[in-house]
Amino acid sequence: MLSITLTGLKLKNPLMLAAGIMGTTGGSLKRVAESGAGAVVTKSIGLEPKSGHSNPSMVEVDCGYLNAMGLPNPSYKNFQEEIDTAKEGDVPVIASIFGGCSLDFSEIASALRADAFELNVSCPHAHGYGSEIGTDQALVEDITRAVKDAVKVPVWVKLTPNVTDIKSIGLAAEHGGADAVVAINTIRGMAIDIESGYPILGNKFGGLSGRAIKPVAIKCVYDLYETLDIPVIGVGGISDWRDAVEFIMAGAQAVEIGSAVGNNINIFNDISSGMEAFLEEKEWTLDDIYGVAHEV
Amino acid sequence: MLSITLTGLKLKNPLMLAAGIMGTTGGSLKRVAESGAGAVVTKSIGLEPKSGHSNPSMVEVDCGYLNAMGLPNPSYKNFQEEIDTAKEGDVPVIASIFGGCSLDFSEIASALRADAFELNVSCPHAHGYGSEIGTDQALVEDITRAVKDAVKVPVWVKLTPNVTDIKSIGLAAEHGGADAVVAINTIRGMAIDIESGYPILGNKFGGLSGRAIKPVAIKCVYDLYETLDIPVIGVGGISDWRDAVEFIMAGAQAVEIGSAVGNNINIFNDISSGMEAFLEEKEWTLDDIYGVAHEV
Amino acid sequence: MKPVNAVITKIVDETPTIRTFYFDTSFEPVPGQFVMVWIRGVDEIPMALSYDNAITVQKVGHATSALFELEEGDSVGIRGPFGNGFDVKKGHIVLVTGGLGAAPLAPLAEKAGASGIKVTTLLGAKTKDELLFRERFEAVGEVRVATDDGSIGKHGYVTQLLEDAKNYSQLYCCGPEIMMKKVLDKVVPSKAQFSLHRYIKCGIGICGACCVDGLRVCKDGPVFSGDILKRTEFGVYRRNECGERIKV
Amino acid sequence: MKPVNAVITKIVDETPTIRTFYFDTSFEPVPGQFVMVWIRGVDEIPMALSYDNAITVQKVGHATSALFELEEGDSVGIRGPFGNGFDVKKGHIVLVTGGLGAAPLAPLAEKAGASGIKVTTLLGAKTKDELLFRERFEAVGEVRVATDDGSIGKHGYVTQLLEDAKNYSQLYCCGPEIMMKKVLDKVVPSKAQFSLHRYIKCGIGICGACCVDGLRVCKDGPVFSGDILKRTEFGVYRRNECGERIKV
Ligand SMILES: Cc1cc2nc3c(=O)[nH]c(=O)nc-3n(C[C@H](O)[C@H](O)[C@H](O)COP(=O)(O)OP(=O)(O)OC[C@H]3O[C@@H](n4cnc5c(N)ncnc54)[C@H](O)[C@@H]3O)c2cc1C
Ligand SMILES: Cc1cc2nc3c(=O)[nH]c(=O)nc-3n(C[C@H](O)[C@H](O)[C@H](O)COP(=O)(O)OP(=O)(O)OC[C@H]3O[C@@H](n4cnc5c(N)ncnc54)[C@H](O)[C@@H]3O)c2cc1C
Ligand SMILES: Cc1cc2nc3c(=O)[nH]c(=O)nc-3n(C[C@H](O)[C@H](O)[C@H](O)COP(=O)(O)O)c2cc1C
Ligand SMILES: Cc1cc2nc3c(=O)[nH]c(=O)nc-3n(C[C@H](O)[C@H](O)[C@H](O)COP(=O)(O)O)c2cc1C
Ligand code: FES
Ligand code: FES
Repeated sequence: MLSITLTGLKLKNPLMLAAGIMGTTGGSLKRVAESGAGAVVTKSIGLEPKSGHSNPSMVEVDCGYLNAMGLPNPSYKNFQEEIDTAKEGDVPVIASIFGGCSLDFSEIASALRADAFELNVSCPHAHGYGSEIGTDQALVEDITRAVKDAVKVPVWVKLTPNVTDIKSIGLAAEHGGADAVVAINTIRGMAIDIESGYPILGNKFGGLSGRAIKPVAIKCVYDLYETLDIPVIGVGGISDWRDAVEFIMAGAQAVEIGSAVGNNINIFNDISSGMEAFLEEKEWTLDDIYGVAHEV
Repeated sequence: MLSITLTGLKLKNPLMLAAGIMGTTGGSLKRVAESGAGAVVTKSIGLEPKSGHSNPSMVEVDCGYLNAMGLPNPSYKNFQEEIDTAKEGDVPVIASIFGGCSLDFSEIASALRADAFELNVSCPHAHGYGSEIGTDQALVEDITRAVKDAVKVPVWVKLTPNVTDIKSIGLAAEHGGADAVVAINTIRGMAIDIESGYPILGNKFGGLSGRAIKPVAIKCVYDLYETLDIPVIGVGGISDWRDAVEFIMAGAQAVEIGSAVGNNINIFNDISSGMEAFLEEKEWTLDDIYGVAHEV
Repeated sequence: MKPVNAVITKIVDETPTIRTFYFDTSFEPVPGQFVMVWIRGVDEIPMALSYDNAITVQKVGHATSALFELEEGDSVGIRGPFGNGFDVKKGHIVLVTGGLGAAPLAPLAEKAGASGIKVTTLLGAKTKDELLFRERFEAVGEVRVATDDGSIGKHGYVTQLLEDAKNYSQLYCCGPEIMMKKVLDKVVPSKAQFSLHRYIKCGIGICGACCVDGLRVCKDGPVFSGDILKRTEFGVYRRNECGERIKV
Repeated sequence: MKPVNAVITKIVDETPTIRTFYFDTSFEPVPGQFVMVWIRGVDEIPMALSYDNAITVQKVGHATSALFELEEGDSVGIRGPFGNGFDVKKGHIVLVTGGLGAAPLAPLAEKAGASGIKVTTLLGAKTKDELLFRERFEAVGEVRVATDDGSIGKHGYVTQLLEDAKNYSQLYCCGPEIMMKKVLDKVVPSKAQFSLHRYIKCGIGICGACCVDGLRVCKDGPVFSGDILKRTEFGVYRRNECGERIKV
């Protein structure tokens, strides 16, 4: 009862692994697929191998996490075998990719076989990448179009909330031909060790994820749903089935789950069964609740 | 040992009541002053009496609150007596004011006697006010200059985090002659009631405050400290002395406390004594920790 | 806390203008605590808990009217319980109610009665039909009645029934502010508790909309001791939604 | 959890290249758990807890060198303890250590010894001077030694001491991956536990940097049963900081 078709991909449920979470190795993606996810998104993959920022690269804060991984990845040149292993999990594998310009993006996308691409134009702590380009409408449109031209599979664009107006960036993606947008990536944040005065993260600042950011993500999804014709995929702070339902009501056709996987790798199964029980009790379908917050 | 001079105002400690918290009546401001605050900021006051958005206007979420009060206020024409009562609390009283343009702001500021003004160009849920103007550099500079011309006391500008680049807005305030900036106001957010699909707030969306937003506020303060010559006042998610220390280390000369006052009106005394004990143990002064995260 | 979904299980007409709505959820309140009742799409309003799982509502405006249109099986969102509630004292207590004021006082009467405290109730209403919860008060002690129109009991205000105030260990009062102010003027302030009404926005002690001078009705109250109220604007003025002062 | 400020109370030279740093904080670990040690301004690195309140460190690169420059009274930031730790089995257990591998195994030996379990230790190192925690293991049972250079004990690898593997109820192993792989090939996999090293970034099971196929060393491990490892890339390849495969 939870199956959906998302930008042409058939998913047994609308719950996907978010980019950057256990997503660097085929084995870990496969494990998550086998733990009940409807689809899995890989770590964002770039042109060259990258070791990321120095540690500490992640720290728990009140109700969430700050991370500044710095996009560590083995480069697309070493990544097809990981995707192929991930495919053994028998769910769609979406390749998240990043670059500094549209040429980077299309080079990477043309070289990888995946069920869809998610363009990371939203990582808040990688200099020259991520949200440094995802705040610029023209660049986002340009990059989206370049990847659309390069591949035949669906292209999703992942947006940053660190902008004055996320709707305009969503529209740029839509104009560029995106099949869906994904919202949100992490929110710029920082924590300082009061014993020493040091910023805790090796990169000094990073991105906030986890339960703290859910209300912000819900608002972004709600606004994008009102503005765009293409589907919105929600992500940010989902930790139980209620959160997933809330996102779908806000207008997300599907959701991605990140931080909460750390403490519960079985979260996809848990959320599926929770959602099913809820829908059954209410005698609702997934379609009944999709975007319902806009209709009441 | 906690006393400071902030834009010329003498404060017995750097802990102030944030705008909009128990700030509509002179009696409540006086009570907070008597509970140990170094200064109190009033509710944001506008041209005409305003009843605000309909209820629910505030709801608790994971690690914080969403509110969409809608700037209820009795208008500046009815507010001088409240300020005068607040002054009986024997600490500086800062009038927070809002309007739709620089004329509104200067009309209100000229009519009120207060120890300083805080310009609210950052409320995320009042149409035509707040962050709808606070995202525009030219308007912010213009409004700041108008108020500076109208009054002789210090003028602070309160910034919204809902922008691509808070530093540029901070600079606009500085160019307009601001004596300090205050960061941050609440972050746009939303919550949906999954039992019914209704957005919970009467206004549908609102602003996120409380512990959830602290890492975002710390990052804004850190960035503004690096960019501006005028002092930065930190606000967002402070709930104990450790949080206050973290803000000061990030570069806040003083802090404001909002949401956490609800469950502990004695928080100003609690934080003062916590900070004093900490500084004593470390053999540090307030000045030693001010902005130290930039130096390590 | 987010609103809990409370399904209406029973609706009872108490008087021609007052109804009790029972829910499938018990809020385990201290008598005198209140909840914020969200009639979705309309408004959220404060209501005393008249039972562990019920509110008793008078139709006065748009939100209460919308509530009156709900039926069994419908639901509302409820946040709470909020506030402090009454502080129950031993001995012989007296309850002074005016109109809806009986709603928070009836559970207090029952709790006090159950723990062997002697309870006398002075029950006031506009007219006979509008007397609220008379049987609940009678079940635990003596009840004296006053109506504005004299249709039953004393003709006049319930405050006129209060002559022997000093004989009671504690007085509990809820009703229109003018009535409560009259009571306050008649008693030893420290021996009386009053449940106040103010415009409530957040309900959780943050926004300050409900302040009586520095006191937050939603958090420090709604019940205050008379000696605290003596030093405030109580009975003199209240605030409207904008925070403007309005003469009581 | 944010890093806890841990003040160094004592520094002990264990071998010419290995030092133990004692802190003012006890982390109450299960033997085999690790912490993330933040040398401020330098790096944050994983370290097994060799005592409730101590880590034992070999100087190998920039972070460990920075750690070696710290003195008593200096402090580091510590997150943890993380991971699962060893599962202590009854009977007669054998510990197989190579070099630093003794760090997580010494507390296991002490815990097992204290609860009456028979403990035999096969202790390996490059050379005599680098043997770690010999006395701690000797205090609870028999110790057999091997050194690469033959300066003491058997001349050769510690794996060569392991001939009677099936006589033990459980085997616990920590050391270089090649050594552990050799041990795994010699034993009944389900009767052996291995503590793995992988590049650790988050330490809390989210980023996936430490994965051995689908298994997270930081969260599902660092200790894994041999039968689980049999089905993985363990001993074949590991990942560098970028996630590239590197032959072990
Ligand atoms: C602590 C407390 C307990 C209460 N308990 C009860 C009770 O048990 N039974 C009962 O019938 N009534 C109770 N009330 C009063 C009740 O909240 C109002 O009657 C109700 O809000 C009216 O809503 P309305 O939309 O129908 O009226 P409106 O048309 O909005 O206005 C009618 C009156 O209700 C007042 N009102 C409206 N909204 C609020 C609000 N958010 N907070 C306070 N007053 C408001 C207005 O100021 C006005 O005086 C209580 C009030 C408080 C503060
Ligand atoms: C679970 C676990 C427990 C460990 N326990 C101990 C212990 O008790 N005592 C001890 O001396 N060492 C231990 N190590 C190894 C220790 O973490 C490395 O020696 C240390 O990180 C080296 O840091 P460096 O900056 O000095 O070296 P570098 O110059 O950075 O590199 C030297 C080597 O250390 C590795 N390394 C660097 N950073 C990390 C990292 N974040 N995670 C894993 N490996 C890293 C590199 O891959 C390289 O092989 C443990 C490792 C793990 C995974
Ligand atoms: C450790 C970590 C690494 C991440 N790496 C990526 C990444 O490589 N690409 C990307 O688009 N998003 C990345 N994200 C963002 C997540 O995909 C997600 O948008 C965000 O964490 C919010 O979801 P959550 O609250 O469920 O974690 C990462 C998040 C975390 C916590
Ligand atoms: C109920 C409520 C009302 C507020 N009203 C105002 C306001 O009128 N003017 C303003 O500048 N900020 C207002 N704020 C924002 C706070 O001053 C503060 O910037 C924000 O809540 C973050 O601080 P906190 O996390 O400590 O609450 C309000 C916040 C809350 C929760
Ligand atoms: S209603 Fe907000 S403080 Fe009482
Ligand atoms: S280091 Fe991040 S999952 Fe293990």
